[in-house]
Parts: sequence; structure tokens; C-alpha cells
Amino acid sequence: MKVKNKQIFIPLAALLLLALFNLAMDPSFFKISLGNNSAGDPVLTGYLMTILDYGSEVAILAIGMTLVTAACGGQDISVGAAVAIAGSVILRVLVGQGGDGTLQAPIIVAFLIACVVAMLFGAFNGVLVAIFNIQPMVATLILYTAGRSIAAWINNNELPIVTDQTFTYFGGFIPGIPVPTPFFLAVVCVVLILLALKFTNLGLYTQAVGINASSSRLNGLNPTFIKWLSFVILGLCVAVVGLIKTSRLSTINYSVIAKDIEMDAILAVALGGNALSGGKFNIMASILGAYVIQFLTTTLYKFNVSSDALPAYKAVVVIILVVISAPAVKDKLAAYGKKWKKQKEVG
Amino acid sequence: MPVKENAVLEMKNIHKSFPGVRALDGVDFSLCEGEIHALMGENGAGKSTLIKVLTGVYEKDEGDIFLKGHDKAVAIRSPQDAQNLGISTVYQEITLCPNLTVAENMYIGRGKSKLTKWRKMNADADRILENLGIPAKANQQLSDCSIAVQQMVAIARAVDMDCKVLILDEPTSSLDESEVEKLFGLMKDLRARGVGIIFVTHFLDQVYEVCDKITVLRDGRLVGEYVIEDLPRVKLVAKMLGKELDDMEEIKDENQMYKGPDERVIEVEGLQSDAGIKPFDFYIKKGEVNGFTGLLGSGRSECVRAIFAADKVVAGTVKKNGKAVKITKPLDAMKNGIAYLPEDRKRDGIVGDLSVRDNIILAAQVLRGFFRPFSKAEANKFADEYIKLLEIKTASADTPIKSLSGGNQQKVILARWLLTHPEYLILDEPTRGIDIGTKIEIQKLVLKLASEGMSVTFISSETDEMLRTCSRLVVMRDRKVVGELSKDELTQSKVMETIAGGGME
Amino acid sequence: MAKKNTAAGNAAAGRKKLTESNLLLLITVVIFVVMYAGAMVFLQKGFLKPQTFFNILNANAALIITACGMSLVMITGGIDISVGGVVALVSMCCAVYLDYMGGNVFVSLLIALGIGLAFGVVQGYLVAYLDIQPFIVSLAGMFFARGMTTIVHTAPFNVENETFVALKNTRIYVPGMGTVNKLGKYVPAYVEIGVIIALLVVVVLFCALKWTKAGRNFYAVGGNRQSALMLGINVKRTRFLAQLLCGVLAGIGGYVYFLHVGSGSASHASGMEMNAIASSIIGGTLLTGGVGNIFGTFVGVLSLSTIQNIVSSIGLDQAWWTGITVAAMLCIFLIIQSVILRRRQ
Amino acid sequence: GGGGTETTAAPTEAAAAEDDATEAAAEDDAEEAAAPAADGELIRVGIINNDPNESGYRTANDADLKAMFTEENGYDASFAYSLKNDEQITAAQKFIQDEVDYLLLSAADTSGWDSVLQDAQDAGIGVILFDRTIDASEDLYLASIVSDMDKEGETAVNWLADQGLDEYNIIHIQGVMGSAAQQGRTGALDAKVAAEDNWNLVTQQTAEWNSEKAQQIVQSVIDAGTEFNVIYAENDDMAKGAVAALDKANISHGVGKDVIIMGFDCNKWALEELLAQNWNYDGQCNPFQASYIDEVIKKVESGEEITEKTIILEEKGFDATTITEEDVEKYGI
Ligand SMILES: Nc1ncnc2c1ncn2[C@@H]1O[C@H](COP(=O)(O)OP(=O)(O)OP(=O)(O)O)[C@@H](O)[C@H]1O
Ligand SMILES: Nc1ncnc2c1ncn2[C@@H]1O[C@H](COP(=O)(O)OP(=O)(O)OP(=O)(O)O)[C@@H](O)[C@H]1O
Ligand SMILES: [Mg+2]
Ligand SMILES: [Mg+2]
Repeated sequence: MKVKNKQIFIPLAALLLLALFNLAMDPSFFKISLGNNSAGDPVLTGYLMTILDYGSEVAILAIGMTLVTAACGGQDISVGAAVAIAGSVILRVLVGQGGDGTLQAPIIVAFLIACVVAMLFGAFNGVLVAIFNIQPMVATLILYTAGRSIAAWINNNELPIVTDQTFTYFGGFIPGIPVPTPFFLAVVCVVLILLALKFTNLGLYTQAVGINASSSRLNGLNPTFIKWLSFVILGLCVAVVGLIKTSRLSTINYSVIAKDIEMDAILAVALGGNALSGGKFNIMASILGAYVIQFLTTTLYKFNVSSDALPAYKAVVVIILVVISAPAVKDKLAAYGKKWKKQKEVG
Repeated sequence: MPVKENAVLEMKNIHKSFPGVRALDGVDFSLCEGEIHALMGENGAGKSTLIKVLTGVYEKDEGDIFLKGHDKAVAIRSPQDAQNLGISTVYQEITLCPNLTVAENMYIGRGKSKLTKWRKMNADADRILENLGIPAKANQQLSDCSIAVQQMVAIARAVDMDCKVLILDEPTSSLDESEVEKLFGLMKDLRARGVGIIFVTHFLDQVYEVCDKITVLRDGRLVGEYVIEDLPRVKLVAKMLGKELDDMEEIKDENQMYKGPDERVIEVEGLQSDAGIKPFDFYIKKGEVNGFTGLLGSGRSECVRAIFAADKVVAGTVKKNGKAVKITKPLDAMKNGIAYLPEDRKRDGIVGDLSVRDNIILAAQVLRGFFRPFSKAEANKFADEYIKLLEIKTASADTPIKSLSGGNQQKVILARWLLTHPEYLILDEPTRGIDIGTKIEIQKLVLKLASEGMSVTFISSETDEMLRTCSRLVVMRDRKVVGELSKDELTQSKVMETIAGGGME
Repeated sequence: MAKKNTAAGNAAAGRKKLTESNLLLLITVVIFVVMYAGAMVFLQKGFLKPQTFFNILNANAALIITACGMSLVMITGGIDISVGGVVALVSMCCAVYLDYMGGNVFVSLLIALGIGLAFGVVQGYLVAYLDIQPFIVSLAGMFFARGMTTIVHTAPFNVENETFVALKNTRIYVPGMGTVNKLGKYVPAYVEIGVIIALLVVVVLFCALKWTKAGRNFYAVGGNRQSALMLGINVKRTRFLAQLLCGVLAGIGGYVYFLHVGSGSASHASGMEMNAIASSIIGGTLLTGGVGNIFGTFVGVLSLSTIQNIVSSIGLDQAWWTGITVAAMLCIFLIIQSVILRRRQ
Repeated sequence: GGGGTETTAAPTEAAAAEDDATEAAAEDDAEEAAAPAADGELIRVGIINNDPNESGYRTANDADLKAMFTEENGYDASFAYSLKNDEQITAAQKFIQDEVDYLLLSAADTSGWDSVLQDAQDAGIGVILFDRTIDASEDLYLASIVSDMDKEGETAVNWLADQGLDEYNIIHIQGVMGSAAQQGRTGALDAKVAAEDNWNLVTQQTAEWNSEKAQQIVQSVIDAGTEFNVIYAENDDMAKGAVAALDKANISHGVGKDVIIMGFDCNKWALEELLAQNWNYDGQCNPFQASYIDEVIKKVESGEEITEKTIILEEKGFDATTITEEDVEKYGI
């Protein structure tokens, strides 16, 4: 229990730090105003809402990424490409080939098909990792290389646009609810995974396999299956993000959609204090980590940092955060503290 | 400069705490030139910690270390420092690099030369290996060697170093008798050359065979230092445990044997796994304790692993209570009431970063099913119950198991399997690395469980331990079952004879 | 009995003589040779010309160098995904220095080394002495390098410094390897200066890893960090050294890249870190550490770009086939590797 | 194979050039070896392009090239796609070794091409640039068929100036830094902002042709509460992202509304937005270069002089108030 609390403390502290910084620089950062969007529905706007909105994509991916990391001791770098595939599938089912943008199928059907496809690709990664014992980062390099091409292939390189209004709800607002839908979807995913962790042994099994696959096997677990399963779950997360991403603009651009999102997802896991070498994990910490990243991005945008120079600032903050939370640093500080105390006593 | 005369090493007032545990509490220790000094104590007494403090693996909280030839207390911050100061060590868990060759493992991290001269190194290593009769080649990858060979390589490395202090932390736990003899020969040679040797073991016989002095630790505190002649066995044990050990000779009591119907719980025929044992037949009756005996590497572990389907089973049938059952993976075996405590604790047993609690409930939880996790309260109850029952020394049930001492880790794994309430319990070297007191406790426990109707297979490298507990022994040689002993045949000499291949067949 | 045991042990030793590193290297070399020979037989076209092979070298000299650095850290069980960013930053800084600040070529080389060194030192310190996960450290390193590149200068531009251009256009002709082109002109095969540097790096590192104590320490630390510590190896320093070398090699690689393209651009070497990792792995280095071979990495780079060359030579008609085919070949490669490794165990 | 004689599918000018080709070849023996079309063989072209799914523009461009360089038209074409300059250079080297007759190139980066092109020239391979210029000596290529990005920018900025606003508070969303399109379109706006007092840049950020990033950038400006009345996005995709952010915040845009929306490329869907008066302006960027390239090749094959090295495509800008259905059909890509 103690350890867990400690772990979640890191992203929380980071959030607090960022919040304080913004408060000091410009308190209007926290202003949230209720307005109407162009369809006339009430929406909340403000930086905080933007953070909830955009942070949710990474947060959802961080759920699956945490499980994969815990079970396999490695990361999936193909999620961005897989999001492109899922999005492409959704559009393909929704408007068909060469369609005029009107819905050819219910959105839910498109989404479910995307789920299946994304889980299949997750399963493919899972097979490479769990059965062929290829290290995750390398195994997923394959889909990373092929994913965006496959996405383009699915739609025959066309860039279909959905004209239907309801489709924009998933990346925007549902009429009458002023909170961004991506945040809702993230909440749903988080609740689902927390329920799964509470009412099944997913957590225990994943950790056991991640820490010691050999002894897990002798305890009746099937490490292969559990590793594979983590990738399939990640596939599901990918499909949800695919829906959000395509819905935001009602279209897709295969080569840039969800670009580099894998790095943010991995970063979220790490900022959550989870070991990237697998084993014990804390999903909530990862999710908070995701919002920390978005908080940071939004803050930087606010200060009008040029968007292509933004990574440099992000890097500095990330390094500061991980250095502060590194056990070695804590130990050293503690040791200095002791020495200092001693000196004081002596003196 | 050490205070004592002709002491090569002196440790004064050593303190070391881990979160929640005071592992060492003001321990003094001194080692003289040309002596073999046994460091004794229960599991978790702090022996390994003392050694790791000495060799710079852990930073000590307090205390000083003096070495001969140094005026002031020496600062040892890393094993490298220790090595440079002439302290060479064989740690409790084998600490070699599996991806390197045998020769490299013997020479890496030593010497001044900046280059690796492969040919010379391999030749040197081969010579040492041959001298010590270690069945390995210098250019072989270490991970291709058996545990015993790896242990010998670690010893060969330590011994080959030109050292003033040699530390051996339970080096004999995975060696067979002839290898132990060889090791003792070496130790005596080194003693003659004036090397001070610290020797940690739980085998009392070995202590009395080679040691000159004994230092006893209990619960991280120093109990005392004794000359071997002054401390007979019984007294030593009492010092270690802090109480008299009741009757360690005769624990097998005919009257307490299981009296139920005479049925065969598990019966296998022509069983064979891909680990390379010949097909074998085997049965065990309800309430029976039997054992597999044989030399190291004779295939005892492979046999029981095949029964548990820990290795891939390629042929044979298994019957449970007379009915044929299909066991193709460990879960099948568990569902059929079989439990297996593996011999390689670190690799196959513990789940290092998980808490003691999770490690205890793991198997029971898997049996109960994916969708039915134990509640927190239940898990705590089980954990507390077994921590108490087996007297597991841990700061709390939340402590990660990897920070427990070796023996206590073993107890946790045992607790794990007891919690599944198996009908048939397989214990592969359950007492390896376990202190004498606990050893007896475990033996007693095994017999008690058997008397309640559990069938137990007990594998141990110590024949007398087997004789004390088992009512039937299966003898193995060259990965084949070569005989079976029971009743009157259960004597040390008869067993030896059979193992060597003189007797039956 | 004892005798028999020894005999069996020896037999086992004989059978399994290849260490993991060597086995993986063998697989890579065999697959590469088969692949290239296959391309020569079935695709012909340019593959019959030696220059095609030398072009692979020319285009990948920088990748070879950075991949070697990557292999070093991977052997110690780390990873460094900042190398692509460092390459871009080096090119940009050198370009700006040469063109806008009228600098000289020698100093620009020092700048490249300095940047690599700086990244190596900082990342090495964070990884080795503060024990922060290398992936995160180098991810931040990558972000930082990429961001800095655009801060230094946004738009790409060609460098016109004369000495530099002369150096960049220097061709080292390979004797006896030319071909007659369709104009009837004899064109001697050539390599660029970068290739010589790359080959030097490969040879030096190969020897260093094989024959120096420090090199072997890399393997020990990667194999089992705890054990390495107990064996008396200075684990922290070894890890630091690996990360440092990787940074420096990324700096050198950056300069070689810069020599090859002759321009500074924020988009230079994008994705190079992934190519470096993939090459290392194809070459038989394991991400888990302790296993790997620099020569394998060299062959890995060649394999990867041969795959790309084959794909572009097949003349696939749709853009998406490029990505898919490269991925498929990578997949086959990895599966073959995995199956053979499994067979061995 | 079809061969060069079946020229029905080729544009008429090209067919005329073909006739000349036979004569020219007869006259000029030295040229014969290098003119495979003359003896009925296919002309081998290596085409290096950016990934077609980069944008609608690129998709149209790729489709156009594919339709032109077919066997029926006398070509044997190999394609290589990449958004990365170094991969493109590698592909070019490969094509040179494969001894294609022509290398058609749309470079990802303007820089870094001179030595490759030198190689191509040494190997007797004609290089034709399309869509994007590069930073290299003119002697190294036969022709370059490009859009005049500077002019595109100027047209757009002039249009904006004609709107006669009191104050121009502009959100400027740039393409990938360093691409010719970005440089041209940014240059014009920057010059104007520098020159006029009432033109201000609220923010100037690159969204790298990426609509999501554009959305985030605009979102951030909205969150900050800064006033603005123009969004100048350097392509349609980014304009779309910007508009999505406006819609969320209920900021009206289009003809006669609060914010002027400007885009480039003339995607069909973008022109439809114009038609619906949701956007105000879209600058054309003509992706149809294939017929011009074909013409150049035919000319070279027939030994003709290439008179103008740089062919600049005709391009217009569309205003929402004047655009017609026909325009959408005709110019939409
Ligand atoms: N790394 C660690 N972190 C936390 N606690 C530890 C750690 N190492 C040892 N301990 C604790 O210190 C105490 C002493 O352990 P130590 O390993 O020294 O025992 P030991 O005498 O060697 O026992 P054994 O005979 O079982 O090997 C134990 O209670 C153990 O739980
Ligand atoms: N003849 C042999 N040649 C090579 N390796 C052998 C040989 N015999 C045994 N081994 C190896 O020695 C190890 C020990 O074998 P096994 O576990 O069957 O022995 P055991 O009888 O259980 O003895 P223990 O458990 O005391 O080590 C195994 O890894 C096995 O592969
Ligand atoms: Mg110990
Ligand atoms: Mg055994």
C-alpha cells in the first residue's frame, strides 16, 4: 500500500508543480468558461478543458501501455500506426470507398469493427512477443513500419470525410454535456480497467508474469497468454483513440494522425513511476502521467513556444521530474540531510 | 590496524538496517590468518548481510572495518574495492554472468592488464578446471552449465585469486559429496598458506569437519565467538536458536503414521519429458512420504517435474486415484491436487518484486480462478496465518519477497503450496539453504501432513534427512530409475550401495 | 560415473560451442548473403553493379556509426533513442557554424564531437549514476535534440563553405570495381570519406569489445548487472562509458551524415534511432543486454538497407507496399532469428 | 509492350513531338543510343515522390503521375515514396544504378541534392524536378515544373489586403518548415506584416501540415482569449483543424463572419466549404504536372532544346464570394 501511494505521488507532485507555476505566471490559466459551440450546445472551454480533452487520448493509451510494459517488460511503439489503422477502418466502414461522406453504417458498427481490427493487430504483436519471444520494442517495430501504409491501403489512399454531425461528438461534445467527450471516454476506460483490476486477477497475473515468467508458469499461469492478452487490451485502447482522433476532424491523414503518440504514452507510463522493465505497475499513476504531459504541452503552447521547439522544453521538464523522483537522488538527499543534521548537532 | 594479534580482518560494531528490518545490530567479527571461521545463524540472522557489508555491496550504517596492513579503518565501497584489498567472495546466490564463457567468468573484473588474452586465459582456465575436476570447458557459455558446475566455477574463481580473506557463503548447498570433499581440500590448502576463510553453511557436519572457530549470529546480533572444541553440536544449535532443540534424531514415529486405506493417489507409467529422462513408472500412496535419491544430476528433479508437467511431457500416462487424468501443464497438475516446490528458488519459485502476501496466495489464487480474486481481508488472513505457522521472518506481509533471506523465501514458497491444500506435495530440495532448526521443523511438518493423509515426495541431497522422513526411496542413476528401497533397506550404506550401482539391478 | 559425466559434459560443450552472440551473428551474415545474392540473381538491374553496394555504404555510413554506438549501450542493457536527434542537431549546428558564422571545417568537427560528448556525458550520468531508466533519459534527449535543432535554425539549407564542399565531394575510388554506363563511359566505383570513418569505427570497436577488459565488462554488465557488480566490475562507470561512447559516436555519425548530405535540416535523420536499433537487433544484439557483436551490427545495417533497396527495385506500384514489404521482410528476419535461437535452447 | 508508337493516349502536343522524334533521331546518330523510345522500347523513368497520403494535394499528384507514366504511353515507371530526404536520396542512387532514363523528383527537402544529381548527370540520366524546387545548380537538371509558391503567397496576401479590415490579427499556421510551399507562403505574409502597421501576427506556429496540431494551436489561442480575425493556414488540412477549434468555441467564421479563413491546395472539400461560405479563400496549388513532364521528356527524346528550364504552373486563388459550382468541379482535387 505504502509503495503504491508513493508511486502515485510522483505524477501528482508534477501536476501540482505545473499548476503552481501557472498560477504564479498567470492565474487566468485556470479560467473555465461556459459557452456554446457552433451547433449551439453548451460547452466548457479553457485551458483546463483543453488538457482534459487532449490528455485523454494519451491517458487511454497509457492504460494498455502500462499493462504491456508490466507483462512484457517492453513497450509497444506501434500504437501511433495502429491508431491510424483503426481510424482508417472506421472511416472505411462509415463512408465506404469513394462515398460522398454520408453514413453507410452505424457508427457503433464501425467502431466495433475497428476494435476487432485493432485487437487483431495487437494480437499480432502479442504473438511475436509472447510466442516468438521477440523483444516488444523490436516486434512492434514491424507494425510501426507497416501500420501507416496499411492504413492508407485500407482506404485505397483516399482521404474520406464524414459529413455526418453525430460523428463529431466523439472528439468534441455530446449535445447537452459541456465536458469534452474524449474525457468521458477516458473515464469509461479507466473505470473499466479499475473494475477489471478489482474483480479479476488481471493485476496479480500481469505482475507475476512480468516479474518472473518461469515461476508464474509453475504456479499454473500461462505467461504466453497473459503477455498476449496485454497486447490485445492495448489494441482495444488503440481503437478508442482511433475513434476520438478521426472524430476530431471527421477525416484522417494517415501519415500524421497520432504521430509520435507512442512516445507520449510510454512517457506517461514512466512519469507514473512504473518500471519500464516490467513487473509492478500502477495504472492510475500512468494516467496521471498522461495528463501531466498534456498539462505541460498546453502550458508551453500558452507561452507561445514555437511548436517545433516545444520538445526541447518538454525534455527539460521531463528530466527534472524523473531526476527528482529517482530513488538514487532521494537517497543522496536523505544522506545529505542526515549529515547536515549531524553537523548541526555537533555545532 | 586490527587490534587483535594476527587478525587479518576485524569488523567492529557493524550496524545495518533495511526498511523495517534491523539486519545487523552492533556485530563484531574478527578473522585470523590461517583459520577457517564458520559464521552460523538461523535464516535471516544476518550472515549474508554481514558479508555484503564487508565486501561493499551494502553500505553500512555504522561501524568500522580493519584490515591487516592498513593503519586506519578501510573504506570498502564496492566489491571491486574489496577484491583489490584481497578479499575474494563466493556469494550465496550464484553471481556470475550467464552470457559469458566459463573462463571469462573466472577472470573478469580481475587483474591490471587492459587487454583480454583469450588464448592464455582459456588455457589457464582449462588447467584450473581440470585440477579441480570441474566438468566444464573454458570456452563454454556459462548458462550451458548446470547449477553445480556454475557454483564450482564461482569457487574456482574465488580460490584462484591471490587473496588474504576468502568468503564462502553457503557454497556447498548445491554440491555433491565428492565436490564438497574437493572444496574442503582446497580450503585446507589455503589455510595452510595463511589465508583467512569465512565459511557460511547450514550443514553442521561440514562445520565440524573443517572449521577452527565459530561465530554465531542471532537476529542481527552477535551471540559469541567460540573455538570449535568448546562448542559441541547441541550447544551450537542452542546458541543459534536461542533455545534447546528438542530431539532431532528420531522424529519418524511409527504410531503417528497415516492409518487410512491403502490407495494409490498418483500412479504414472512410462512417463517421459523432453528434459531427457528415460521413461519411468512411479506411484505414491495416500499418506506416504517417499523420496527420490541419487547423485547430483541423476535426474531426480526431472522426474518430479515430469509428474507436475513442469517440463513438456512427451509420453506416458498418469492416474489419480485409479482414474486416468490428463496433465499437460502445471495448472492441470494443480487442479489434480499436486503441488510442486521447485529446486531453483530464484528462477522458478519466488516472484521477486511481489509482496510476501501475494507470493503466498499466488498458487491458491490461480486455482480459484481469474474472476474470483481473494478479498484483501482473506489474503491478509492467509498470509498472516502462514507467516506465523512457518515462522517466516519478514518485516511485514507487504515486504517484497526478494528482500527476505534465502531461507525465509523458501518458507514463503512452501506456504504458497500448503495453502492450496494439495493431496500430493512434491518438495524438491525444500531444505536447501535452510537452517538446522527450520529443517527439523520442515521435516516434522512433512510427517505431520502425511499423517493427515497428504502424500509427499521429498527430494534432498542429504541422505540422512531422507532416511529420517521417507518410508520408501526411489533410486536414480544416469536419468533412469534403477531401484527402490523400503523398510529395512533404508540404511545409509544400502542407499549408497544402490546409488553406486552395486546392489540391485 | 564421474568419467562418463565429464565426457557427456565435453560432448555438450562441443555441440554448443557457439555462444549466443556468435550464433546470432552467423544467422545475420547468412541471411544477408542469401538476400543479396538473391537480389543479384532475380532482380539483377543495379544489383549486379558494385556501385550499388558501395552506395549502400555511402548512404549508411552515418547509420553504421550510430548503430555501433547503439549496440554498445544495448550490450550493456541500455538503450539510446536520442541518436537521430543528435545527428540532426550536429548537422544543423555545423551547417550554421560553417555558413553563417564563416567557420572552418576542423572546428566544425570539434563542434560535432562536443555535442555528442555533451549528450553522452549528461545521459550517461543520469543513466549510470542516478539510475534513471535509459529509455526515458534518451527519450528526453531526443526531444531536446530535435527541439534544439529548430531553435538553432528552422529552415534547411545547403552549406556552401568551399573546403567543406570539397571534402563532401571527395570520392575514394575503389580500384578495379567500376562499370561501363549506358553512355559508354567507364565509371569507377567509389566510396565517400564517411565510409572510411565508418569502417574504422567498426574495426576499432570490434577489437575493443573483443580484446579489451573494458569491452568485456560491457558484456558482463549487460548479462547480469548485479553479478557484474559482485564480480568486481565498476558497473556505474561501465554503463556511463557505454552511454558516453554512444553519444560521441552519434556526434561522429552526425558529422558523417552532414558530410553525406551537406546541409542542415530539422528533419534530418528522422527515425534514425529506430533504424539503428533495428540494425543492431538484426545484427544479433539483444535489447535485454549481454549479447551482441559490432560486426553483426555492420551487417545488420547492410541487411536493412538492402531490404529497402530490394523493395524500391521491385518497383511496387502503390506507395503503401513499400512500408508493408519492408515490415514483412523484417518480420521474417526476426522470426527466423527467434526460431533458430529457440532451437538452440 | 505498347511501345512509343501508340500515342493516342498522350496529349496532342506530345504526339506532335513524337513525330519530330523519329526525324530527329534519324538526323542525330549520337543521340540514338540514349533515345530508346525511338526504337520502340519503353522509356524507363524513376519517380521519387513524397508519400501520397501526406495530403490531398499529394494524392492527386501521385494519381496524375500514375495515369501518365504507363506502358500505353511508352513508359516503364518505378516509384519510390518517402517523406524523408535521406531515403529519397538513397532511392535516387538506386535508380541511377538501375540506369533509368529519367529521374523525376519531388524532393522532401530543398537541400542535399547536388551530388546525387551530379551522379545522375554523369550516368546520362535526365533529371526533371516537379512540384518542388531544390537548392542546386540549374545545370544539374533538365527542367523543373513547379508552382510559384511565392506568387501563391502574394496572391493570397493581396486578396487579404483587399478585404480592407481595420486591423489584421492573424493566426498564421505554417507547413513543414523549409519546404518550398511553406517558404513561399510564409514569405509573402511576413513581408506584409512587416510593412503594415495594422497587420499583426497573433501567433505564428508550424503545424507541419498536420490538422490536429493546427487544431491545438488555435485552441491554445482561443483559451488565452486573444483577439484574432484571420486564420492564414498554409494548406487546407491545417485550415480544417483550425476551423474545428473555432467551431468548438463558437467563433463564427466565413464570409461576413468574425474570422476569415484562408487555405491552400484547393481540395474539393475545401472548395465546397468556400461555396458554403464557411471559408473565405483558397489558393490553388496545381498538382497536375505529369503532362508537362511528359512534354519535356518527349522534347528531349526528339533532341529538341529545352527553352525554359523552369515551367511555372498556372494557378489561381478562389474567393468564397465569387466561386462557382463549376470551379469546384474543375479545380477541386
Ligand atoms: N536487500 C534487502 N532489503 C531488505 N531487507 C533485507 C535485504 N537483505 C536482507 N534483508 C533482511 O535482512 C535480514 C538478514 O538477512 P540475511 O540475508 O543476511 O540472512 P542470512 O543470515 O544470510 O540468512 P540465510 O541463512 O537464509 O541466508 C533478513 O531479515 C532479511 O529479510
Ligand atoms: N550427463 C549429463 N550431461 C550434461 N548435463 C547433465 C547430465 N546430467 C545432468 N545434467 C544436468 O545437471 C542438472 C541437474 O540435473 P537434475 O536436476 O536432473 O539432477 P537432480 O538429480 O535433480 O540433482 P540436483 O537436484 O541435486 O541438482 C540438469 O540441469 C541436467 O541437465
Ligand atoms: Mg544468507
Ligand atoms: Mg534436482
